Amino acid sequence: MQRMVIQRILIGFVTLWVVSVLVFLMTNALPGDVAQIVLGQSATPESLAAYRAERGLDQPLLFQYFGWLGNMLSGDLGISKAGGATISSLIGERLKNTMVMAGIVALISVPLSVGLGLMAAMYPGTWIDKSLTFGTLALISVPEFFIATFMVLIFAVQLGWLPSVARVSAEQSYYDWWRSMAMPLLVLVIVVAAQMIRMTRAGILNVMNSPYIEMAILKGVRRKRIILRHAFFNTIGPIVNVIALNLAYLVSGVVIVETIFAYPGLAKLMIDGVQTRDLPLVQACAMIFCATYVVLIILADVAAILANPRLRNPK
Amino acid sequence: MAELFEIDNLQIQARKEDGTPIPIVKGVSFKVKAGQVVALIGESGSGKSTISMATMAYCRPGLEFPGGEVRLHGEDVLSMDPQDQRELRGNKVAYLAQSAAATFNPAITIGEQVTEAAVLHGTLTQEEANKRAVELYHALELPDPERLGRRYPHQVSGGQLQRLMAAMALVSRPDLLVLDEPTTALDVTTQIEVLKAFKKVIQDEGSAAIYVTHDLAVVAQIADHIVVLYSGEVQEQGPVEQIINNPKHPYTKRLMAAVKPTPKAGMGELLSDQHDRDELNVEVKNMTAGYGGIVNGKPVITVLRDINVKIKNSHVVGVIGESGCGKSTLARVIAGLLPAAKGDVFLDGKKLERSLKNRSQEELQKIQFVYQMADTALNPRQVIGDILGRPLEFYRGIKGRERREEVAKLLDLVELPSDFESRYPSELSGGQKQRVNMARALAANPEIMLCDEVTSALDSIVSSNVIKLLKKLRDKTGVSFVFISHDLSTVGSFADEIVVLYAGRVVEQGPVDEVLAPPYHPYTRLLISSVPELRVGWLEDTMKKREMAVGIARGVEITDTGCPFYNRCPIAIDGTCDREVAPTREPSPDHFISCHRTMEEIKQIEENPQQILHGFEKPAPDGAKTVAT
Amino acid sequence: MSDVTQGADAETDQDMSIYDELHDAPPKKRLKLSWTGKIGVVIVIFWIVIAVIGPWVAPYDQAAILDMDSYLPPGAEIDGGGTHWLGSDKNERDILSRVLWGARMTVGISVIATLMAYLMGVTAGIAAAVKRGWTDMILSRINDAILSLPTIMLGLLIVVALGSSIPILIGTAAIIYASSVYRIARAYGQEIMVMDYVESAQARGETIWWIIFREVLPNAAMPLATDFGLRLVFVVLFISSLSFLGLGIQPPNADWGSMVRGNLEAMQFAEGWGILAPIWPALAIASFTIAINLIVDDVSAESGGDLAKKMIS
Amino acid sequence: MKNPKGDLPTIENLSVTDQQTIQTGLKRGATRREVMGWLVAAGATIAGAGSIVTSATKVMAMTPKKGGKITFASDLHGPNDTLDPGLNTSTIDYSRGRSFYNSLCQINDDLSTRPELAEEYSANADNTEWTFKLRKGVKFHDGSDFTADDVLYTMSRHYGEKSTSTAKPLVADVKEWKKIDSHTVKAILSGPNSDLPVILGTPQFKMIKDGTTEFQTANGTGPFRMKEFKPGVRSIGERNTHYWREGAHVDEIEITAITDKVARTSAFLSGDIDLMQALDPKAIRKVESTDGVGVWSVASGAYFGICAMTHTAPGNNPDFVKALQYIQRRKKIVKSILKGQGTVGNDHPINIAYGADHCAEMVQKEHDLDKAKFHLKKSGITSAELNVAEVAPGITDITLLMQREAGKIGLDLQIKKVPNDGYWGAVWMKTPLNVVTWNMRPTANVMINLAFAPDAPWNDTLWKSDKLGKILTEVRGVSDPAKRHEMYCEMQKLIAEGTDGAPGSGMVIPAHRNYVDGKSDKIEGIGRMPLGSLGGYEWPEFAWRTDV
Repeated sequence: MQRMVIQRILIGFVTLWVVSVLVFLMTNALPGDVAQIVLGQSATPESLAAYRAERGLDQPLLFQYFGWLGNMLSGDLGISKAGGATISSLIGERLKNTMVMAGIVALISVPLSVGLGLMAAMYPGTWIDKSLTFGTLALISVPEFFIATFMVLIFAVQLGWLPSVARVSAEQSYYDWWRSMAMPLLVLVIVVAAQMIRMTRAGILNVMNSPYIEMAILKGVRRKRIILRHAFFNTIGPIVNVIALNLAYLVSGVVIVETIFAYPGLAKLMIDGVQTRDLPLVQACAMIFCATYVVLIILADVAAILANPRLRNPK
Repeated sequence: MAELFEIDNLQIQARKEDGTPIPIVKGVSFKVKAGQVVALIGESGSGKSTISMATMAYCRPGLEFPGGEVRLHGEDVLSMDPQDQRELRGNKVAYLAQSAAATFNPAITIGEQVTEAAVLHGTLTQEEANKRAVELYHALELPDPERLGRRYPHQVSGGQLQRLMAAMALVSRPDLLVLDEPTTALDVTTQIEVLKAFKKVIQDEGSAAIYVTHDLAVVAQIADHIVVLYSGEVQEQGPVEQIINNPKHPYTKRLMAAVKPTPKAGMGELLSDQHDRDELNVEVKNMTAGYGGIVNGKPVITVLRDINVKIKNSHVVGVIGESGCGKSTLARVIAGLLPAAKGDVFLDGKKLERSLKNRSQEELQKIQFVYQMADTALNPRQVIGDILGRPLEFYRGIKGRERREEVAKLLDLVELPSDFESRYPSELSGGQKQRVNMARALAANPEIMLCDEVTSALDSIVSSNVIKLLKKLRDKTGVSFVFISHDLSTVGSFADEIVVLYAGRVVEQGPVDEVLAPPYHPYTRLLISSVPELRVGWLEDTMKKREMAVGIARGVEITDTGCPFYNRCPIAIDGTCDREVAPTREPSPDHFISCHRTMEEIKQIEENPQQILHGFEKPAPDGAKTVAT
Repeated sequence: MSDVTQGADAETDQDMSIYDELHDAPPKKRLKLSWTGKIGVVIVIFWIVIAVIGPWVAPYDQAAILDMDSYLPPGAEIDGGGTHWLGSDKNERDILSRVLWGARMTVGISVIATLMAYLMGVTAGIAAAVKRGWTDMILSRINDAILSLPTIMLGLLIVVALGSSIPILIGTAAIIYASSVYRIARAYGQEIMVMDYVESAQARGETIWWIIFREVLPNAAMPLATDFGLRLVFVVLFISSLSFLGLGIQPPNADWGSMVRGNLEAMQFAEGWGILAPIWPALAIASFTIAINLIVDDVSAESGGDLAKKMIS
Repeated sequence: MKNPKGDLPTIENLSVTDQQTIQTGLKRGATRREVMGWLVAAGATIAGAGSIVTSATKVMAMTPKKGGKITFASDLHGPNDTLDPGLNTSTIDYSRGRSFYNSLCQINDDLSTRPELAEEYSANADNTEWTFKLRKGVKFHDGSDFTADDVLYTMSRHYGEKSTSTAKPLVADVKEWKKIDSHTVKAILSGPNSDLPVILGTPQFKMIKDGTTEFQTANGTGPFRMKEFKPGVRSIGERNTHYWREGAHVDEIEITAITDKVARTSAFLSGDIDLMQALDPKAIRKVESTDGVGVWSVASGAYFGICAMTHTAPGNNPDFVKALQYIQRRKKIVKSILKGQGTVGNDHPINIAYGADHCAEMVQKEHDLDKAKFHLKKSGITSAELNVAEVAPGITDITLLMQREAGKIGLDLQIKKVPNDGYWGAVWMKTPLNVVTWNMRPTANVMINLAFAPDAPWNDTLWKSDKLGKILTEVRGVSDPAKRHEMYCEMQKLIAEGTDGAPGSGMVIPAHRNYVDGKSDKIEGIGRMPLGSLGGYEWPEFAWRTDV
């Protein structure tokens, strides 16, 4: 098992490297460069040249890349080509924000969706199951910016219960903080849970046609126990994997929610980075996303191993 | 008073797409008295398993009970409300499924699964249940009963799981025990061990039982009353002696005919002498093979050690041994599916490349492999026509109409109607699939066919048919066969030579009549006496034999030094057998036995078995006790 | 059956011939749709038909700017005569017409993109499973890299780099989703590769292509088809989220995603039932994707599939 | 220039009706320019009109209250937000800069200037030398005094190779900045420029401390001290208690951005923010019908343009350009795309917002498909591709409308929508047909100089008209209003139509847009300076809350 985990970690590093190359190549393929984007319409050839010199953009690409790689390895994320602020300072707080949001959403949605998924599996065909299946289906079937905006218009503009933007700051009171976070959290929980509920249900129902389930029935075990004890334990692997992927999404993919609720998170920063052609910034974000993904997947694998006696304690 | 259990005109049916019913069980009735073991016997598809589940008012999805009653203590369980039915299952009526490996939940400890039913139904507290489980482990002669409960299913052997199933069924002292083909999937030696255990506990517990199987010989050992089923109808039923000794119904006779005879010299009809062309077809020279890459000349996991086998043209070589002894591996090495680590394979005197990637197409064509499981060997997405047509096209470039004709010929050769050409494997029965499986090999018109356990997954009747077919093919085509099986009598019935493998080594090999006649290698002896005979009380008798006692009690241990059979051998010489590799003796030409005992010694022992030394006294190999010889 | 007259029990053989080997195989199962599944099929077919004939049944051109006021409520009269059955959008265009035209864009693009994703993903995945070793290693790492990055980021990078045009969008979506297809295809490939019939094909000396296309693929087809449906849904949503960043289908072409995005403001600005402007395309998307899912649910229920286990991504 | 003082008519001595028109006009958000337009039309002099309006505004003004916090949301921000005035390019930085820094001169709503850090400034006779007397006792946030050195340092950053300043060309004609004494600075110009003070009022010329190179914090003289600054997130300023004049009214000012239009509007409607930049014209109805919030609309010279590059096909064909000009449904654009928040354009940049320099007598081009067809036929062009990015709200809609009209005259105009980011670098001034938007510039001269002068780096269409260049430099020296007006008129004609022989600039300018922003009713004191959002980003110092 250790061997397996270590192997995964090594593979993870390879993946990280591939990502860095990939992102580097892509960002360089983008039209226009930092200077042009930042100076925008009012850029003059001179000012562009000066800007590039100032930010070291006039050096050859490979040079830039390896420079970046070197710093990266020595833990230095470098300087934003756009703003000139250190990237760590740009990322620092946003990383925290992102993690906080992802964390809370996970804490709510994971138990919720696994619970509901199990419930749906427990009473298949009943109205609970039907409504859950259809509800989740409906939710994953509309663009999330639609859901988000819709809720803003209802809860913020029409009813005025909640603030429409998540402007969080240190001096806020807990109450205010929760109020301003309420809506983005809600939207994300909905979006993420829908997926996980479906997967949990599917996973459970898949093992339901295996002989040991029939055996349990023939032993007179209650359906509830069959699901929770016999089926669930054999489904943990895939379910955990789904959860991991959804968490990865929460860290890296929530740009729409962050934009709509003006929540200062990583995903939006990354998009800004791309739009300002801020190579080091994009690279840094990409690395973080990739790392999160890798770590989560490894955790998922470990969890799957632990849940599976065959792997946990071989003969 | 009412019978303990009674099935009265039970009917079970499935439905077609359009809803028209397909009857599966057509009005079956029989009784089970307290403490009685009733056997349901019939081939697969006869509805016996379906009936066995009906005893718990359960039927697989898609089936339904249109009529009839299933009465326990005079009360119809079919009409009970689900709640009560649930209370019944695993409590009053307990079920043992065919494949324990599949029916044990891999994620839950054995202990919990065994005790679950009793605890859930509130018949026992967890503690009591655990105690009782341990008692049962003892009764079932399971190793290390105290700690067994804490282990997981994958950590114990197949035979043990099968017995654990019994424990699981018995833990809540059911009134009725339902055993669904509990020994079919097992090796002969394991089968006996399990049978013995079952019989014992059933007697001790005094609970009634329904024993479902297709093998009369097994039934004879355990049942009091037999119900013969064919396609959902009772053909004949009666006390075991009556059915065994004078079967009335032709179908019962047929079942009798399918029972395997005790392997003995001259059992098979040797056709080799008819077309005796003695040139070698395939030869395997001191070959060693295994898995997990090769480390300094030998594989990480060595499965076969310097094997030598000669296969003459249009001869049949039977390879037998318990599962895990490497008999399949041998075939795979010949076929090139598994490159040997050492040694070589010769085809018509020409040395073959070890890996099939490097073998010429014509070499591939000459050696054909027939897989054990027709289900996995036939591509479910191809119709029979294509499955058989492809080799024709690939090797012999036969296309179009000609191809269809060839396919028809092949189907005819394996006694299948030619309209099967357009069917998918899933639409065929097990036996039919196996025939197609062989037809595909024939399509290549090979020189040699390697048949890996082709009958072991089949019913006695079906498999006896398949054997007949094989004999016929051998005569018609003159193809040579390597026939791999764990069942000595099947092999004995039509092999020319026999190779007995044990733990990856050849312990005995030679012409069939030599091998099946004294002097035996102790292991061959064990195999021979493990084949159930169709007579009541056989089980008890064999178990009295001491070599059985030892042979059954212990399992295979793969050893690097000494004779691998040492730990199960009743006549082993401590200090010698466990240390030195056994010498190969040649009692008669081409007949080899590798044993430390001289042929004379073995002959003596055969004459009066009581001379067998330390049958039981013999401790586990470690505490070696020197014995005068 | 047997007409052999030799063998130990010849005579029994003859009079037994009435007792044929019983057919123990389960009755062949055909895919049977539940009523929800049937509804799904109907809706999907409907949209596909619209995708083909949309432009001809649409009352107006997708780009036709018909009058002076945006976000007219459903049923509003057009100055030049005629009616906005679903109201008008921000550019005073007829929403009904644009939804009908949009079907071609949305359905068409997502279907083509998904097909391409499958072409790439399946070939690579199966190849990796069959070839193993370095091929597998390299393909898998690149694949991991793509998977580990948020789809929206990749989409942004590619589309911005190459400019947003329909072919580019299709290509982008295809590449991104090929990576998840690859995972599944590879998983199934590995599973099927160990099957005896594949081995026997290898033993026969078949080429790798025969093994991929004749032995492995047909068996992975059913579960992959199921996944295809879901993938299609993801692609639709992906493209609409690209249009959130203004990189989706470009005007005047109508596509449901960008229609939702473009008219989102109506829920805020518009008066009366004009606020429904973004709802119509949203409904179109939902109906299409839900319909597909309904079918998928049935199919995967049928193929019993360990699909869910592999369909992680 | 200093405001001409003297005995002038004020609002009191106007007819009641006029008063009402003016005042309601002002309330409705008409600009001084519009109102002055009417007055000028009514025969008043520019100066006179100016003072009338000023007095009118005074009448309406209320006395500010102190305290409270204002939250402002712009439409764009990102990691490239900066506190370096010299690098300011995005509008959020202009507002930020205005709250932390000061300029030498401050631009009035009528584009005249008043003293800020320079308490007095004057030019020599031919406008070739400007002298600035700096205010004494002004302190930077770090406590140090504001002196001539700071001015020289600040200005030095707009010169030379290394300068990344985008405002460089604006002050290119200043040869030298001379320190006379600790509080006097002189600018020596290469040619006459009467507009220097106005230019110095623009955001890039905010005064920073001598020697500042790090801009992680803002050390200015402005009404607010920087409390927090997170690029792409927000900045918070607290009132500078030692400000050199009356200073900020609110205690705290938060400047952030909500990039998503709908989200920003929602936040504004639900009162989460007090001021919002860039209100979508479509939202006006909604905003006006919502209690507590209002529209703040300032007419300006900012314009949308479709650029047909003159050095290549199809733009090098004057008839093609004319065709494009004639298919513009200018009134519809203003009415239904801008929802009335704009003015029709006449294919040149100088609209009424530039006051006297606007050529009112020039004929207004109308939507005329026959003429368009004629010119298109003449040009022989049947299809073209127009690159569009939503660089200003509504521009895509305008091009879509244009596409429809083009269809009617048999021109197949494909619209290629490209992303905003990278547009200025990759598309603008590169592809044959593209779009542009210009904010209003402080003077007509600067505007034309930036975008149309033959040597202008940002000449949208690479149009070279030496004639225009000549007039442009000449006019700087001219002080006679009539002559000056005539010269500007000629330039405007050149740009729009060209003269016989010499083609026009290739620009199609269908409309000028107002700055339309959102303002909570609780906020007062927002100016009307037309150079940018919310009164040319001047609001931070003057806005105040009514509810404290």
